[in-house]
Amino acid sequence: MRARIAVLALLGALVLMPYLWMVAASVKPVSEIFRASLSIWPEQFAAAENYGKVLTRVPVLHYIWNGIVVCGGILLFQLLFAVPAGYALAKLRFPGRGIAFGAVMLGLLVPPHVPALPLYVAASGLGLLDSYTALIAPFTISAFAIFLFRQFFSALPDDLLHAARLDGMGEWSIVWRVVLPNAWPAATAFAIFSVVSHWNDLFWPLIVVQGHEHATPALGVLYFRSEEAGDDFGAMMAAAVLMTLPLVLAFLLAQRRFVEGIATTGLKG
Amino acid sequence: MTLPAGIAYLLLLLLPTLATVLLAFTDYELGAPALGWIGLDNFREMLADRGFGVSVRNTVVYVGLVTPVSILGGLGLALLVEAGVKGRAFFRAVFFLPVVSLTVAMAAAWQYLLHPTIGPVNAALRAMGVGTPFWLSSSDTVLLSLAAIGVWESIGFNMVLFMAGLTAIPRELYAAAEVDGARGGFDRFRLVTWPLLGPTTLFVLTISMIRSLRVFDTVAVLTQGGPNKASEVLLFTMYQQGFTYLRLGYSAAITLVFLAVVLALMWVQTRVLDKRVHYA
Amino acid sequence: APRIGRAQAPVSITVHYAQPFIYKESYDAIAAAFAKREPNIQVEFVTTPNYEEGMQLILRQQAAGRMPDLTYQGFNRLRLFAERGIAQDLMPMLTAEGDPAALGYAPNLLALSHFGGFQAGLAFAASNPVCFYNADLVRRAGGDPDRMPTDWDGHIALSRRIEALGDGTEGMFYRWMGDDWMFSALLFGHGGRMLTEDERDIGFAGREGLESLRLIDRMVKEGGMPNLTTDAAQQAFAAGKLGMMYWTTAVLRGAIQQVGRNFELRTGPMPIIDAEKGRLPTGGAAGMLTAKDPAKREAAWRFLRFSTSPEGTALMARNTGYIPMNQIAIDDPRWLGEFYRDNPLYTTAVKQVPISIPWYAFPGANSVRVTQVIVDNTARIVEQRATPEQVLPEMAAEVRRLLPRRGT
Amino acid sequence: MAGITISGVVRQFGATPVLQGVSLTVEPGEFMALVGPSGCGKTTLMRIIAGIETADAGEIVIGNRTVTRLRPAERDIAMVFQSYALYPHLTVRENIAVPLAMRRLSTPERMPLLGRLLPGTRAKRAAIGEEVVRAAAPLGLAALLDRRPGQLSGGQRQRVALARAIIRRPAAFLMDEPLSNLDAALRVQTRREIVDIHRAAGVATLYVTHDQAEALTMADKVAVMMGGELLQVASPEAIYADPADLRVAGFIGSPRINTLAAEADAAGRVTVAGLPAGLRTEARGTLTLALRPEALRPAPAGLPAVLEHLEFLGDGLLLHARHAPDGAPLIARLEPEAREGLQPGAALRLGFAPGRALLFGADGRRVATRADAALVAA
Amino acid sequence: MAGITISGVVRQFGATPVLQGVSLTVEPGEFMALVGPSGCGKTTLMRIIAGIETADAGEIVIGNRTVTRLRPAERDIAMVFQSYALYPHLTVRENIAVPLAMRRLSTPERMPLLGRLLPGTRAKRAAIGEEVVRAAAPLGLAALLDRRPGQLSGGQRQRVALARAIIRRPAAFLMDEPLSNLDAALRVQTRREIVDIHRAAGVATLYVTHDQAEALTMADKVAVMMGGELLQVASPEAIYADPADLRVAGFIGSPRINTLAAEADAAGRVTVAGLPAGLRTEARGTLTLALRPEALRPAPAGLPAVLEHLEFLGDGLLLHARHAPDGAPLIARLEPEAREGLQPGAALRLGFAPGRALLFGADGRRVATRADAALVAA
Ligand SMILES: Nc1ncnc2c1ncn2[C@@H]1O[C@H](COP(=O)(O)OP(=O)(O)OP(=O)(O)O)[C@@H](O)[C@H]1O
Ligand SMILES: Nc1ncnc2c1ncn2[C@@H]1O[C@H](COP(=O)(O)OP(=O)(O)OP(=O)(O)O)[C@@H](O)[C@H]1O
Ligand SMILES: [Mg+2]
Ligand SMILES: [Mg+2]
Repeated sequence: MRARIAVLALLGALVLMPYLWMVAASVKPVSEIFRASLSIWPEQFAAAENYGKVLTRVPVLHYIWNGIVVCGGILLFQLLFAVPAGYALAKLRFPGRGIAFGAVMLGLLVPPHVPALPLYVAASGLGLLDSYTALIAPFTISAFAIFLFRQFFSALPDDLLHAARLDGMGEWSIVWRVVLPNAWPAATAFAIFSVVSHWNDLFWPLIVVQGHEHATPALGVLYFRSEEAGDDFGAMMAAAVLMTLPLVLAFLLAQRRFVEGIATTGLKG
Repeated sequence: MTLPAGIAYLLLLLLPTLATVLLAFTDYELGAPALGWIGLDNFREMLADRGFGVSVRNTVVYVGLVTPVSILGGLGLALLVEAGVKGRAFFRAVFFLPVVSLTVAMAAAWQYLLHPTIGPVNAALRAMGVGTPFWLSSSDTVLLSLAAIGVWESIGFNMVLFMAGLTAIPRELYAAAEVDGARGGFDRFRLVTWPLLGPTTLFVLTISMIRSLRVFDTVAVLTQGGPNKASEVLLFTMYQQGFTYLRLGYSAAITLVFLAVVLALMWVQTRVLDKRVHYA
Repeated sequence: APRIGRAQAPVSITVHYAQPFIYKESYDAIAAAFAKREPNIQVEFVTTPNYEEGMQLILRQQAAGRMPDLTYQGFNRLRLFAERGIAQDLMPMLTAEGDPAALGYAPNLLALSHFGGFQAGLAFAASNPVCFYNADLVRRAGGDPDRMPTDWDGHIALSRRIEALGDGTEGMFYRWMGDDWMFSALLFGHGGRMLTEDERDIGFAGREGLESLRLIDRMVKEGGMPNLTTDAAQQAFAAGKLGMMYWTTAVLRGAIQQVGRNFELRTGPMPIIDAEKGRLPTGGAAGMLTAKDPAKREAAWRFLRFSTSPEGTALMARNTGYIPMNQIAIDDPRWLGEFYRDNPLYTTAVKQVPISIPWYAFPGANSVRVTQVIVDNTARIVEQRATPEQVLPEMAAEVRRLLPRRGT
Repeated sequence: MAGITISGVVRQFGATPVLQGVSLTVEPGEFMALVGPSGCGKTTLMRIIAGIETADAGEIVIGNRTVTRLRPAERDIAMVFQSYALYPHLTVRENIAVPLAMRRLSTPERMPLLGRLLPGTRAKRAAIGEEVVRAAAPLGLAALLDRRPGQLSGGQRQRVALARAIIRRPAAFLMDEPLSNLDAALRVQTRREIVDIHRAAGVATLYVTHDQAEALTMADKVAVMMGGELLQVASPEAIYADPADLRVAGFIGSPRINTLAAEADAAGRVTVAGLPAGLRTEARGTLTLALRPEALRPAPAGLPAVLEHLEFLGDGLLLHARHAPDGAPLIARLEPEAREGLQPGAALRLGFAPGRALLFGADGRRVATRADAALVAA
Repeated sequence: MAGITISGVVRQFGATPVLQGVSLTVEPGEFMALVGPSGCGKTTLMRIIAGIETADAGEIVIGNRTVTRLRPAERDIAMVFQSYALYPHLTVRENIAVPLAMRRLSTPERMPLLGRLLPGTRAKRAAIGEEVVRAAAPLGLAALLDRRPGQLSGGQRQRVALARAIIRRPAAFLMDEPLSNLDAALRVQTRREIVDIHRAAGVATLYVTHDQAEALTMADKVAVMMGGELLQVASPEAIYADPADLRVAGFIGSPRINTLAAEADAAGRVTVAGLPAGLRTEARGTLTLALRPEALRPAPAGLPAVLEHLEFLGDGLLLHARHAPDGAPLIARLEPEAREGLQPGAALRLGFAPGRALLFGADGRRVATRADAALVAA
């Protein structure tokens, strides 16, 4: 057991290196960030300057709020659409099931860049640019989510669903009352994934967002990036730390859910 | 049941994709006043395009590196973290951190870590008296470096998925395995964990392959496909053709080929493997 | 001061610019000053993180049928907008206000954004390549930071000496990747051209092109130039591990910050190749009018005019470090004299303005692809996988294929 | 009142036929026990009636609705699953309440938070809660209501599954070995519980069990299934005392019925190993004589046998012997007091009353008999 | 030869005590049945012996090794799980082979491909294969060897679990209701199978069952557990005929033993509802008189009762009545022929031999008796 901790600690340190650097850089003056010496601790503490720059130039809280609205909205709709679809693909026989599953696999492969232009034109045509709707709508359907839920739902015992049907549950009730509560770890895993990827997404927000009103956290980090003039590393890392923080907190919370899931669903009853 | 999902899928994914894919048979360019129907010319050009060939090769290499390492690594981490109670929550968070990272910020960190002269990786290598490669700027090592970053990014996510899969295994089976004489962790793993993780593994495999096939961010931020296309991968080529060179028609043609090939691959995979991992 | 009439009705315009991190302060300052003069014109800014996104934004918005009224784009992108009929000819509006030269729009400045046979934009901010050097390293290597060598032979020799200092110290880095800008600096330095005068064939396939590639080859072979990425080079420089770095003056502000007090940073002119015919390319941004509605078009034009007036361009230069793009602002010390006295590192680029010519933009649909071909082929030399003699014809052939076919 | 009628149900798993044209009628209010060897298709039949499994052919009628194509929820059936199928994430209380909540509360009323705010929900929920307690108490679950299934023993889980089924009054009950994991005392008590519920509600019930005592004491009728076919459907007494088929006779009754090779001569006189059995029949040739263990007892005359050992049963004694002529095993069930004087290894004779002997033809079908001359009377 | 000794085992789940200091010894070669009401802790005890669950206190010795801290694999036991715990991905054949493969093959030999190439693996595998067939055949699994557990019926799964346990000769067998899902015929047959294996191997066996016939016929000794405590450990005969505790008497025997409130006067004469019971005792005051159903029969004199109904059992008849003075239920087990002349609703008297009456004190412990004067002899 001691060996386990040692191995984990070693691997953990390796994995954390970029993070360590990021946090260290966020409290260093720019002139100290790139130095041949490998010191983590700054000689001159520039946290106030870097973080101050971020806080004054970028409405951080507003961006984070936008991030919460957008990621929350996306997640909600994704679950709303994907959980029943995943259930149907896993447990129901219906004509066209094979095709539907093929469609999901296809959707999984389509890079987000592909439908972007038509979506952009459509959003623009509907006058939805620079709105929460434009940020949320294109991601409400997630092939990944459907695929994930299908995969995890197939592991549920069929008799459980049969019992539910006999108890008078319709398929919708089964999905929300039986299937989802017993697939908590999978749902949590997905939620983490979804929130993380949309919190960090740059591609689509860059296309539809113009200005501060609806900007997402990742855009806040991008503010300090410049290919031509060289990035303002200190501020950029400070922004990255600030924007990543809510995610880390959210993960720590979700993790508790996750553990609970492990403890209560033995799925043997 | 699937109706709302179906409609959303149609409107938000399928139709726009089809619209884009139709462009594959045109010479459409972003901002160009008109577009012409050119049949299969784009595909012909692709066959002759050195960049496309290199890009396919690089993508295969990248996927071949990242997928197995991140799956085995993720599984290993999941087992290791879940093996004991002590530090479980802590390490779960640690290994998951890279997943929540922002590519732009992390790219900067990696640039520094892998810096040929002032970076700590090479400093360590130097201390060990080993050669110090130009990680991201040499065509020999650039794919390897990107793959390492790819593994770093996805290993935590695979770990979480495997953890979710582990929870679905009935504890009773471990008890049975112990009584049947499974002497150590490895026996238990072979007899119970691995086979019962089958569906999860298939899922993680599919997802990892797709995610690594779709590698884009790190390439775009760190190497721009260079040096001399040594790190050019399919999606980057597609993006570059479509958005940097504005040749949306050609870019769509690449997408189409990409989709066709990968779909065939996935189809075979699920056909063959799905049967073998679900024990009704 | 420019003559600016009063607009009758209040009008609001959308102005796009890229790189908010660099430009935000200057645009905000300009907008504030502008608002005093034109209280009826409301300016709203839209930004993109870089020029490439900026170009895409306009093209996408054009597809969707809604564009900003005014956009500031990278010089080398203007030709594309001109050829696609998105840019508008500004000359009529300019001449309507008087003699352009008298307003500070010198012919060489106007040339920077003259494409497709018309004035596609007005230059706003410009840069040219300079040599950044670490005076401490130069000194330690036995050189004199105040009297740097003026030609490449001298720089390469110095680089070698710096590298000999050991401890992972590198001598020089010529920033050849990203686009063809720095390659054209060598080519123009030899007096060469990218394409022939009539733009029907390659202009770099001859002696000047070969010498340019050989020079890069020598930097690697003799000068010990390492194979770094741009970012890595900049970081190594900031860390005091790189003697000389050749790049745009636009990064100067960032470099000063990154270097801090780590060592003494200096800038110097690019080494001279051909003292007579040698030229340097110009980078930077120009404002381009896209508004269709007459009232908005008029308002957008006024903002563009103000931003490129001596007052506006001086505000820009102060807040960014770019070269001001109004001859009056350059010549009249009233605007920037004090600033350059206090910030001598910024003057190098200004001194190079007389030999600066437009950044060449290739014609046709494949203009951006051509630049990538040049970068990729340069990489072969830097990685020492091919000789300049092998690379040049192949590069020429590849570029030729990408040029628009005759008659089309 | 609804009955269940199954006609011509066929089901194959791959190439294996499991049900080969099963037809069965459970009258309204009838309690039918379904017995048969392990793997004969009982669970499959149940699942087809419930609509969980589809039949390859055949029809199901419940009440006077043909439900063959209906979904399980529309068939109005309650079922106890052999594998319990409890909801792992719900407490015992919630598990039992599900069927009522699903039927009595409207969709908005079932919403987690919103539901509480609707007028009337609270009252309805309280009513359900009371019924849950009423259903759970007699099954000994009162103290376990707030546990999750994972924290219960096997028998406790089974009782929860039972409570969940009996809490409502469906058109038909299907119970698949609902008591197999209960101890004898609890089983008797629960058996009574089920019978009472059945009497009170008069709901047609199909009940799979391996416990013959269960089948015989609880059921109005017993259906014996083997190899995917129904062999006999009759009252418990008839199934036991008057089996129509040798396989039924062999399956019902514990210890197993004794069988001996017999012969009917041209006159129809039955002999066993050459000795007259005191029976006459219409059949001729090779036959099988079957005798329940309780029909045999040591007697001065009868089947010659060698005593092997005695087995104590608490309320009785089993005498294990071998038929001397052909070594066939013979078991007799005796009173505990009969033990004295019986020595393993000793030869003895086992007599029976001819009226209690059953005779089967070569095809296994029952053959009528009448007494000839008593071989030995008990 | 190894025995099992458990001393002072305590186990709580949260605040609920499940085992409260259980001590038990299974002698080498002994077959011990463990019975008790559902949820009393039998499975928990089994799991603690197997090492799957940990005890809060107490010690386990198998053979002469203290195994309290050893892993299950090191304890050398075989177990049949109440929930079967079959490997869903392995065929029946592979499931049964696991315990042998785990012990006989080295880790490299067990590798999927590599293993085949190692010398000797093939021979070892072939030997295991033969043993699997030998263990599976008598359980009726021969035709199912290549199925997966998901394609089996409940009883079939249980038999696979059993085959997996009995395929090797461990130091001890633990079986948790291994036959609960089998039909009567198969159960008798499998019971014999298990007893034979036990005789041949002489391995100490702890066997949980709810079937009293099983406990009484198979076991050398029966342990009765209730509320986390062992009440009595004794031979089947003693448990049945000579229970030390009223709870044991009530638990063992089906139908349940009849109990009547009794009184001992100052002279030690026992009366039931004022009538003398024909017994004397040392105890005084309130007592409980218990009578097995087979000890009661209609007689000219005896307990006054009212006949309620008759229940047909196949090999017997249950007479349900109520004790006239206090309405206590009385059950008598009669021969099937005794039916005639018994009418529900009629008054009758139920007599018993005083020697078969059991007397318990107010604390539930057994009280010695001697015959006084026969109330009524049967
Ligand atoms: N994980 C748990 N948490 C809380 N209580 C538990 C848990 N597991 C078992 N119990 C309780 O412990 C008691 C003993 O359980 P156990 O499974 O040993 O019973 P058993 O005697 O095997 O019963 P059965 O005959 O019904 O299988 C039961 O009352 C059960 O509810
Ligand atoms: N999915 C399946 N694939 C193939 N065969 C199956 C499948 N399910 C059940 N069977 C077979 O069908 C037969 C009938 O199964 P069923 O579960 O109905 O038996 P049962 O009578 O309920 O037995 P038990 O009393 O053991 O529960 C069995 O032989 C079983 O092996
Ligand atoms: Mg069954
Ligand atoms: Mg149990």
